[in-house]
Amino acid sequence: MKPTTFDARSEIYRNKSQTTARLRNLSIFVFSILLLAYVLGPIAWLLSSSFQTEAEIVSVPPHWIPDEPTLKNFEAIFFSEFEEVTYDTRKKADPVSGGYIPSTAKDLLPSMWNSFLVSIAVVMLNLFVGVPAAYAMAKIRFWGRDGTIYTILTTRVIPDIALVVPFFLVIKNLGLLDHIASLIVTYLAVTVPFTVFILVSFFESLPDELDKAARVDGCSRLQTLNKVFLPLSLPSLVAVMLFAFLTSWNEFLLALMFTQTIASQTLPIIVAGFTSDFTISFSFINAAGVIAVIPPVVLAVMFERYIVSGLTAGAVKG
Amino acid sequence: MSNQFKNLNRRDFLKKTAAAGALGALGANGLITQAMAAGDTVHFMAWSAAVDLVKSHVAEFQKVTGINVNYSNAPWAQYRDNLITKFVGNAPIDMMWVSDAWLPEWAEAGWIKPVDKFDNLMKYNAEAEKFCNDSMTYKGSQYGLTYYTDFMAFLYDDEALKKAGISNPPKSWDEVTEQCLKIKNAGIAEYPLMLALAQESWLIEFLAAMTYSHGGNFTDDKGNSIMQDPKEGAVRALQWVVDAVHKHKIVSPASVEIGELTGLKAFASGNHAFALEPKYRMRTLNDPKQSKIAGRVKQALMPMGMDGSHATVGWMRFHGMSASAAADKTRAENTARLIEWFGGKANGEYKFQKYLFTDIGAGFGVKPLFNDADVQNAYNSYADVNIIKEQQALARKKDVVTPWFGEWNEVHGSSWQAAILQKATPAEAMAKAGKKWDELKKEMG
Amino acid sequence: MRSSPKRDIKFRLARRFDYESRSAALFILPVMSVLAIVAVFPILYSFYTSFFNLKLTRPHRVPFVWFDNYIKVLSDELFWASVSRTVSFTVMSVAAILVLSLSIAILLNESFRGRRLLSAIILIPWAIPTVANGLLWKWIYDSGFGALNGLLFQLGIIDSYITWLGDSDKTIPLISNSFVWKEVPLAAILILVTMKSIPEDLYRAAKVDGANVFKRFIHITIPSLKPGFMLVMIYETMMAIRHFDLFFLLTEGGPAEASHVVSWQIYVETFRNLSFGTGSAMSYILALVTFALAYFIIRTLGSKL
Amino acid sequence: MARILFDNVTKYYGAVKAVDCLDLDIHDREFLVLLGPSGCGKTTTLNMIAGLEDLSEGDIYFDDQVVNFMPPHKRDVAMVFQSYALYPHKNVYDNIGFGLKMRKYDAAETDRLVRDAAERLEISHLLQRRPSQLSGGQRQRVALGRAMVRQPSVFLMDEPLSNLDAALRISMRAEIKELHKSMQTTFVYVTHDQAEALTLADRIVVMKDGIVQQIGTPDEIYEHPKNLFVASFLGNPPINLLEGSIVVKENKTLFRKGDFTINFSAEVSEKIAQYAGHEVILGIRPEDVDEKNAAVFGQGIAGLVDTVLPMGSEQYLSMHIEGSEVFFRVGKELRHRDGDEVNLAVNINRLHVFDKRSTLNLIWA
Repeated sequence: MKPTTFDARSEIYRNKSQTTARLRNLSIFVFSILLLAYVLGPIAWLLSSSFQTEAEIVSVPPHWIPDEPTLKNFEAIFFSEFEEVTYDTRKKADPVSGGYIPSTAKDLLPSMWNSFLVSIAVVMLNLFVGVPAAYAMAKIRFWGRDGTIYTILTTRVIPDIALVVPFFLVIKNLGLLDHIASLIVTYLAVTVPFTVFILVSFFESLPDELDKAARVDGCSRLQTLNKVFLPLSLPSLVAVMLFAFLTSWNEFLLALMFTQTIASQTLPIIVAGFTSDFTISFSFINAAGVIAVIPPVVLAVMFERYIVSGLTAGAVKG
Repeated sequence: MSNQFKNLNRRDFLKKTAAAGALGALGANGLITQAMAAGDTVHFMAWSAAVDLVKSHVAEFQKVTGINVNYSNAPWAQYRDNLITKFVGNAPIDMMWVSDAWLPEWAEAGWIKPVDKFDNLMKYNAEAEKFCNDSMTYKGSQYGLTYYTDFMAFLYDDEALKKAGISNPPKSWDEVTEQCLKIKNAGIAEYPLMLALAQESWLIEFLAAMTYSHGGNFTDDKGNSIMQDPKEGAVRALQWVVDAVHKHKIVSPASVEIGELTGLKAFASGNHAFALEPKYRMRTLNDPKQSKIAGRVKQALMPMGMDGSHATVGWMRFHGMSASAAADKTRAENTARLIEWFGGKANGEYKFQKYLFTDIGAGFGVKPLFNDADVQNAYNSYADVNIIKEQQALARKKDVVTPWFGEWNEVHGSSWQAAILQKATPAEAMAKAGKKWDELKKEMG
Repeated sequence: MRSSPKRDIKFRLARRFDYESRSAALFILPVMSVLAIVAVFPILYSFYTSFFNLKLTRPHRVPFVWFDNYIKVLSDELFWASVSRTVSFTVMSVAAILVLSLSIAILLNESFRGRRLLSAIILIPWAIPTVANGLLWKWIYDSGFGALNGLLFQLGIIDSYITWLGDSDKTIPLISNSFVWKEVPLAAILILVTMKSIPEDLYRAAKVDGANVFKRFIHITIPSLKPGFMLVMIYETMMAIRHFDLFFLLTEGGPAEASHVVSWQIYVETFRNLSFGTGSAMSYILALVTFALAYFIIRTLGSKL
Repeated sequence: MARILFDNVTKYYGAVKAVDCLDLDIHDREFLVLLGPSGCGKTTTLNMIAGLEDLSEGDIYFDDQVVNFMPPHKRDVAMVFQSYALYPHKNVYDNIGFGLKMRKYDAAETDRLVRDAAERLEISHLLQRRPSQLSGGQRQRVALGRAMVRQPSVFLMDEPLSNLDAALRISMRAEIKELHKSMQTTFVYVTHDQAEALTLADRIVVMKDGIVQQIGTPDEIYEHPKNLFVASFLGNPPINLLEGSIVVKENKTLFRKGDFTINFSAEVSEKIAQYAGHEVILGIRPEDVDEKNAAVFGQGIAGLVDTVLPMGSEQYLSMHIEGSEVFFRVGKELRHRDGDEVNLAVNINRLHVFDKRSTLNLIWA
C-alpha cells in the first residue's frame, strides 16, 4: 500500500488522515518491538553465550551480558592452525573446562564451504529443474497434469526416517558416498517438490492472457517463460532460492549418513560432532551457530528487496 | 498365513530389492570412483570422543605398520543410527566402537563377528578385568578388546555434608534420605541429591545402579523378568526415587529432563550435595578450572537398599570387527592389528587406554595399569583408589543386555519416568516394563 | 475423407503430441528424472519393506506378511496415543505459524523506516542449523540454568524456577514453540510474496470505490492470499506431522511418553528396535494421512490445482 | 494475404462442446466479427485461429495449409486481448516492440515501426512509461499498437473495447475500422455487442452454444435473420415478438393473436401459406412502423400508448398488443403523450415469422 496521500482541500480529512497515520505508525512500532523480542530473544542469547566461557554459561541467573567476554571460541574457528596430530600435540583436557576447543574446530570453515557449495548447487539445480516444470503445470494444459502435481507431492509425504536406509543404498550404488554430490542429489530431491509447488501457485496467479499475449507475440514456450514469466516472478524465485538454500544449509540426517570426512562433511555435521560421549561445550556450539547464520543472512539481505517489490501491477485492465 | 510365502533372508532381500530398483546399471560403475573398497585400508568408525587422541594413535599405527587407516567419526547421539544405516547399506567398515548394550543385537544381525581366533587379541584376556571380558562375550564368543570401562559412582560434596554437620557419607538409601533432609533443612541445597533421569542412553545406567544397590535384579538366572516383583529391588528403588521427589522433595522434579551432562554441570556448580555420576567424572569435578566444588568431591560406596548391597552397574565399550572385515582374510588381519593397537598394547604398552584415562579420566579395562606410576599419580590427585577398586569389584554387568535390549529399554525408561511424574505407581510402572520384557523374550528368545 | 480411421489415428497422434504436449513433457522431464533417480527407489523400497516382517536382529527369517504390519501398528495403543500427540503438536504449530506469519507479512508489506533491517532479522531463526537450534533451545528451557527461567525470574514473573520440558503438560507446547520459531520466517516470506503479487490496481480501484483499510483487507487482501495460505498450510502441516529433529534433540520422546509422537515412534521402531517392517508400515500410514490432508487443503484452498 | 478456413471443427472441454462442427470461410482482408453472448464459443474460435487452443476434431487452414496444431508463435497472427495483457515489467516502447524483437527485426526497423505505431495511436509521449502508470484507454492503445506494429496477416481482437467507457468505445470503433482499411489484412473480431458488430463487420458470424446461427453481412443478418435468436440478439431496442398462429382465410394469409390480426404481403403469403394453423412467433422491428401514412386495413396497429420515451431525434412508444408489451420507434413530427391513441402502419414487407418449435425464420430460412 502506498503512503497515505493528503487531500489539501479538506482540513477535516487531513486531520483524520493524520490520526490514522499516527495510529498506523504506533501499531507498526509496537508490533515490531514484540516481534523483535520474540525472534531476537533466543538469538541474543545465542550471541551472548558464544562470547562466554563454559563456566559463565552455567551461572544462575544467566549473565545476559558476559562478565568476561572472550573471543576464543571464534579464534579457534578462524585461526586454528593445522598441525599434525601426534601424542604430543593432541588436546588433553576436557572440553567442559572452557579452556579447550575441540580440534575439529578447524574443520568448521571447510565444512562451511562444503555447505555453501552444496547449497548453491542445490539452489541452481532447483531453479533449472523446478522452474520449467512449475511453468508447465501452471500454464500448459497437458494430459496428466494433475497427476504430475500429486506425484511430486507424494515424494515428500513419507517421513525421512523411513527413507534413510534406501537413500543410502541409492547413494552407495551411485558411488557417491563421502562426496558432496551425494548431498546435492538428495537435497535436490528433497527440495524440488516444494519448489515446484511454490512456483506453480505463483505462476497460476499470473494472468493467463499474459501467457497468451507472449505466445502470439512470437515466443515459444521457453521464451515465454524466460522473457515474461521469469522477470515477473522474481519475488517467488527468491523465496524458492532461500528455501532451497536454507534447507540444504540445515539438513543433518542425510548428511550424517552419506559423509564421512571433511572432504564432504557439512556444517551441521561438524557442529554436531562438537558433542561427544564425554562432553559438550555449549558456548562453543553457540559460537558455531552464530557463524553458521552469517552466510544465509547475508544472502537474504542481498535478495530481500526482490521479495518485497511487487512487479505484476498493470498487466490487466485498470 | 504368512509362512507359506517366500522366506527371504536379509541379504537376498536387499539384493532383490536393489535389483528391482534397476540401480544395478547406474551403480556398478558409480559416477565417481571410490577409494573405499580398497583392501589395504582399514576403515575405522568411532563416535566423536577423544578425537585427537584417536588421531594421534592412528598416525602412530600407520607409521609403525604401514597399514592405512581411514578414521571417521559421528556424534555419539547419532552414532548407532549411523552405523546401522551403514551396515544395512553394506558400506565399508572394518573396525568400530561398540557399546556393550548393542553387542547381542549387532551379533544377531550379523554385523559384527567374534575375534576369538586371533591369538594376538585373546592373549590380553589374562590381564583384563573379568567384567570386561564378560561384557564382550556373547553366546560364548568374544567380540573385541576394551576401549574403556566405567561404573556408576555415588559422589558427594564433602563440604556440604560438613556444613550440615554430617561427618560420614551415607551407607544406605535411608541414610541418604535423612542426610538430604538435613542438608535441605539447613538451606544448603534445595535438592541435595542430583539424579539425571532424562530419556537418553545414560538413563539405563542410572536406573540399573539404583536397582542393583537396592538389591534388585531385572532378570533371574534364566533371563526371565523379575523386575516387576515387589520383593525384588527394582520396584523398591523406583519407590525410593518417587518418594525422594514427591514426599521428601530432595530430588528435583525436573530430573526427568536432566541429562547426564547437564546434571554434571549442575553438580559442578555446587547446586547439590550428592550425585550419581560415572566415576570418570571425578576428574572433571575435582578440576578447579571446571568445577566450583573442586577438591571437595569424594566417592562413597553405593548406598545399600533394604536387603541390598553396595553393588552398582558397570559398562564398557569395545573395539569390534565388522562381518565384512572378518570375511576377508587380509582385511581381518589388518583390522585385528588395529584392534590390538587400541585395545591391547601398542609398542609394548597399553598406551591408548592409559592416555584415555589421563586425558579424560575414562576407566581402563586392564589391571596392570593400576600399577602405572602416571595412573596412580593422576588418581591420587582427585580420587581414592581403594574405594574405586572396591566399588569396581561390585560393579555388575546389566542383566538385560539381550538382542531385544533396545526395545525393552525404551519402555523401561519411560515407565520409570511415568512413575516419577506420578502417572503410574512404581508397581504399575515396573509391571509394564516386565510385561514388555516377557513379550519380547517370547517373541525373539 | 475425414472419417477414415487412418486419418483419425494420425489426427489423434498429432493432437496428443502437439507442440504444447511436447513442451510440457520437455519441461517436466528434468524434475521427473531427478525424482526417478533419487526418490522413486527409496519410496518403493520402503513401501516394499512394509510388507515384510523385517527385523534386523533376525536376518534369516524375513517372511512376507501381507498387511500384518499395518494391522499390528493400527491395533497398537501406543500408536494411537502418539497420533493424538502428533495431532495436537501439528494443530498448535500450524495455527501459530499461520497467525504469526500473516501478521509479519502484513507488517513487512508496510513501508516504514527500519523495515529492511527487520525483515533481515526475522530470517535469522531459519538460518540456524537444526542441531545448533535444538541445543540452543535445550539450554534455554533447562530448568536449572536455562535462560527462560532466568529471565522470568529476573522479571519477577515467577518466584521459583519452573520445570519446563520435564513437566509432561508443557513438553509438547514448548517443542512446538521452538518449531514455530524456526518455521515462521519461511511462512512469512511465502505469504509476503503472495501479498506482493496482488496487483496494486486492485487497491486503487477499491480506494476509488470508497473501501476503507479494513474493507480492503477483507475483500482484496484475504481472498488474494489464498494461494499463499495454501502453500504455508500444506508445507507446514507436512513439516509438523513429520517433524523429528526437535523431539530427538530436546526430549527423546520423554518425559515418560509426553512427547512420544508418531515420527518419534517411527524412529524408535526403525532404529532402536530395528523393526524395519513395522517402521515402514507406520511411515506409510503417516504418509497416507499427510497426503490426504494435503489433498484436502489443495481442494479447499487451491484455485486451479 | 490470409484466408482462414474452418472445416468441420469441433472443440471439447472435457465433455462440454465449446464449438460444434464449425464450418467457416474467412476471406482474405475481410473484417469478420464473431458475435454472441458469453460462453457461445466465439473466444474459443478466436483462440483456435491464434493457436492458443487446440481443436478436438476437424481442420483449420490458413490459405491452403493445414495449421491444426501449429503453435501460435509459428502463425503470423496478432491479437488484442480483452484485458490487454500488457507486460507489466516492460515499458510501453518495449511492449509494442516485443513482437518485433521476437521475430528478429533489426533494431532500427523496430524503432521506426514502434514510433510510427505510437504516433498513429497518439501515445508517443507515453513510450517510457510502465503499464501501471497508464489509464485504461492508454493501455488499450498500447495493446492495439503491440498488435498492429507487427503487420500480421491475421489480426485478432477479443472484445478489445469492453473495458472502455461509452464515449471512448465509439471513437475507438472508428479507429479500428480505419486501421482495418489501412492495414489491408484479415481481421477477426470477437464481441457480444451487436452495435460494434454492425458498425465494424464486413460479415458477422452469430454464434450460440458453440453453434453458428448465421453468417452474413450486417444487413443480411439484420434484415433476414435466420432464426429467432439472431433476430432478437440484434437490434436495439430488440425486435417485438408476438406469439400467435397463421390463418388462411379467403385466400389471404394472416397472423392472429387473439383479436389482433395482421395480413401478410402477397410475396410473404406465398412462402408461408403452407404453415396454416402452425403456432408461430411474429417479429416486428420497432422501426418498421409508420404513423404518417394511414394504415390500410389489416396492416396496422391501433391502441393506447402506455408510455412515451423521447430519445432526442426520435421517440419510442410502449404499447400492449393482446397482453404483450411492444415498443415502436416513430419520428418526432407528432408529439405523443401517455394515454394517446395511435394508429401505426406496419411495413408488411419487413415482417418476420418464426416457427415456434424450431425457431426458424419461415420467410428467410
